[in-house]
Amino acid sequence: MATIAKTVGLNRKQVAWRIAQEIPEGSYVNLGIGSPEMVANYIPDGREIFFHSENGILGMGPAPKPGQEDGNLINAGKKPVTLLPGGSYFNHTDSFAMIRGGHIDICVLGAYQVAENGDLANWATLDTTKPPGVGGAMDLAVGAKKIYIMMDHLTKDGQPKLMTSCTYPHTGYGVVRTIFTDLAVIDVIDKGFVVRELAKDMSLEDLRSKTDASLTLAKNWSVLNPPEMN
Amino acid sequence: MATIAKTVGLNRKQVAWRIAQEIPEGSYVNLGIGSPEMVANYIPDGREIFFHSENGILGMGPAPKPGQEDGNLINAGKKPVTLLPGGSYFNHTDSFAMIRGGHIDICVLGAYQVAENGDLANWATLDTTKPPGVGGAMDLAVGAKKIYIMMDHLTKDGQPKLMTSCTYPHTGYGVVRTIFTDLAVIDVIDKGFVVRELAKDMSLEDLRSKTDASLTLAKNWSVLNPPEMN
Amino acid sequence: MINKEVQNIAAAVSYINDGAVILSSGFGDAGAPISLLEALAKTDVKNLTIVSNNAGEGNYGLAALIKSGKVAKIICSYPISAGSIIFQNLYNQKKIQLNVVPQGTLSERMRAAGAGIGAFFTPTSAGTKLGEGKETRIIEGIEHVLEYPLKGDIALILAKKADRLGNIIYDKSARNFSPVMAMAATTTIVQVEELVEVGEMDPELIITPGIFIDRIFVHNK
Amino acid sequence: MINKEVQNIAAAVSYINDGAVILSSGFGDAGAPISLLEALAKTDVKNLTIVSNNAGEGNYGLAALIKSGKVAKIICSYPISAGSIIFQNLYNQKKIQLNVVPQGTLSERMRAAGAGIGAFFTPTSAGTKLGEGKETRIIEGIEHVLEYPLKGDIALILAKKADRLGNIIYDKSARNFSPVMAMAATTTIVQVEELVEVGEMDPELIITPGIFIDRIFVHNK
Repeated sequence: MATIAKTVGLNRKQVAWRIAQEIPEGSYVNLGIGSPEMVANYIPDGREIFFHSENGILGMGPAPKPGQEDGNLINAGKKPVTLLPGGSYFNHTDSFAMIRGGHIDICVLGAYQVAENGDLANWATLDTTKPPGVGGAMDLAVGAKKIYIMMDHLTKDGQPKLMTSCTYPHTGYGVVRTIFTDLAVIDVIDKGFVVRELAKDMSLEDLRSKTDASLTLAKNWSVLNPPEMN
Repeated sequence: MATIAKTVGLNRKQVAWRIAQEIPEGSYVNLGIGSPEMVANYIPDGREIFFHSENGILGMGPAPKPGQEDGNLINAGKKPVTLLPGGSYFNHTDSFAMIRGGHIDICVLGAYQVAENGDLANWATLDTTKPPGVGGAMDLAVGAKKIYIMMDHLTKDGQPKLMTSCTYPHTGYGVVRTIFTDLAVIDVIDKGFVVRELAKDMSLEDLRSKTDASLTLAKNWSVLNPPEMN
Repeated sequence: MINKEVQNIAAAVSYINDGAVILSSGFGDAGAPISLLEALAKTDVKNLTIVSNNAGEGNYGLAALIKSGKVAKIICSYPISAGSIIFQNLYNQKKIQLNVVPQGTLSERMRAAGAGIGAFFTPTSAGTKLGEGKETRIIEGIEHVLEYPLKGDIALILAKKADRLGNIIYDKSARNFSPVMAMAATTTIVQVEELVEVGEMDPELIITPGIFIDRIFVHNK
Repeated sequence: MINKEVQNIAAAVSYINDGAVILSSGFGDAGAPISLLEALAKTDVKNLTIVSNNAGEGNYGLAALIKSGKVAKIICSYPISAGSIIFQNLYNQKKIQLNVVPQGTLSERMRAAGAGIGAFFTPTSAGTKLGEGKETRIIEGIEHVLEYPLKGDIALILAKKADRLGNIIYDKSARNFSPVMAMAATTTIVQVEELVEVGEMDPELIITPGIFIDRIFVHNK
């Protein structure tokens, strides 16, 4: 048997798994487009969670079996989904009333950057050659009770995404509660980053070198050690 | 056969009949509490009109047969009604969105006073010993496309109700389109009262003596001569 | 497994604080949560503010709650129904405060609370006694008043059917204020006639999704 | 007898003026009135403003209308779907104007137009690039921006079933923007799959009552 090279940190599925563990039974949850959608796959068996989609669905279920897709039943990323028993449909205005009105317990979003005071930048880069597009990101940022961020700790180019302040255009101010990266779970507390969990074989010093802001280690921090997933 | 003493003017049913003739097919109509409710009884056969009730009904039908009343199907006056085929129910917020948003073509209201500039006073008197109550009157006044007033030309005490300006608390400003009284049909045009129809045996001079504002006779005025109704 | 049903009516109206703002559904008797209101009258809560279209009739439901002396203030559109004797007597004795709000503004203010709108301009009541003291602005040539959200601590509402998740449907014009009050309160308590299985209701027909409902009391007629 | 059905698609999109503001329903393809949009592309109307969540995909529906050169401006929340090639090319050539509005604000501005609300304060976009130039106010400690109604001359929407009075029901998440756009336009034109008899729809289930609908085009698949 060949030895497999060990890399530090979680893969995308493991981060989704970690976030799923954080969601209490009975929560009303909106999952942002892209990686956050994966969180739904890892909710512990028997834990009842209600997924909201901005386009007017509550009680969204998993993707349909091949051949069972319905173009009128899609999620915010416009991918086919299903409706669970007890689910419901409503119009866009009512859907954003739920969001803006503070009825969504948890929203999991991706991000370009998060600042230590909880500021979020996830809708636009500094590239102005492409048209802008915001979708529901700003409504979710101000409306959901808790914003969780699911993102890589560094950009593909190795640049920090956790910052003293965002350099990309803001989506919302002081809205992020917790950031789940491939390397750590970090809470925003009193306008500062507090490391609650560190990936196995990851040191706080390593993490600091990958973060453009101060990091405090929580007293009761622990090792972030999800099950193997491939 | 005894001779019946002739009184000038229309009875309540005849005024309701006259207003009903004024409502074009396909109109969405809200009838205020009290006498205006009678208008629904005189819509010409075959003319399709949709009655809206502020408590969340469109397509309201007549009163049910005795014994068929349903406490969950009532009009704005809290009297039992029915729902016609093609009718629908909706919540209060949506109902007042219809009203305030200008989707109601015609609203027929009672009034204490109407001023020559179209101001309406129909929600409160000067008696402050009783608690105030407004219901949906102010929303209807500002929201409906056309406000028709159904009222006696004079108060029970013989005081004019068509005024230079309202002395009772205002419901809305410049909102009244046409006033249907027992003596005349009067349009509000360019901030003045224009008599379009006069009850049989009623002279303009008589009407002026019963009105606390200037009256102009329309060029194409006619005699208001409804069928006999008792 | 989530189950929002409470086992008895006392549990339905428990943990309501003194001074709470209570949104109470109904247009007259249609849609009024009579049993919940009467159960609340039997608790020892005090100094309540009630938001409701009317001020109760006869001596049941909201009128019974008012009679119990627990209501310090009523915010409503129409407290002058012929049967609102209990309220009107207390009002004449200056033992209860009254804030009259136009019906559409009442509903829209609760919607703003439920929908996260900070304030809104409406033409309703501009220039009238009910608009006095309010910020005004001319928009598109029409005078508007600025109205603020009306949020409840508790909503007591009536519906026809619920499932254990709190999905709800109503009966005819008894729907009226219940959906907006369910959105506008921190805790919404619904009195229903029937509890059905999850999945039994048509998802296109659910009027109030369970996200707005916290406790379900099944009232067996 | 009222009958809002039009006899063909050309009649459905007739009498639309140059410079009209068109509200076009749908979230991606779900709920988009593809046939109405393509019929509009074949008319000689010009200088349209389109309000829609997205900016069209592929070369059908809204993308076909954009390609026809009739659209001067798009107001939307998300014009950057992978398939929005036609829009993005015109945008890069500065041949079409773009106004990006947060999705919830887009919907709420149309609701304000439909509900007679003069303006409203929302926390969404406050302090961001999309809130620039807007009146702001701190309400309950939170910065809000003032947003104005977004009214359409025409709404083009999609539904599942209609009756001749214009009562409408939708299919699943294809409902999305149709109900609010139906409220917010002077003239609302609906593309439906099926026309049913008056009274056939459950009155509790009618999502958009006929009061909001002006013309019905039955699209036989």
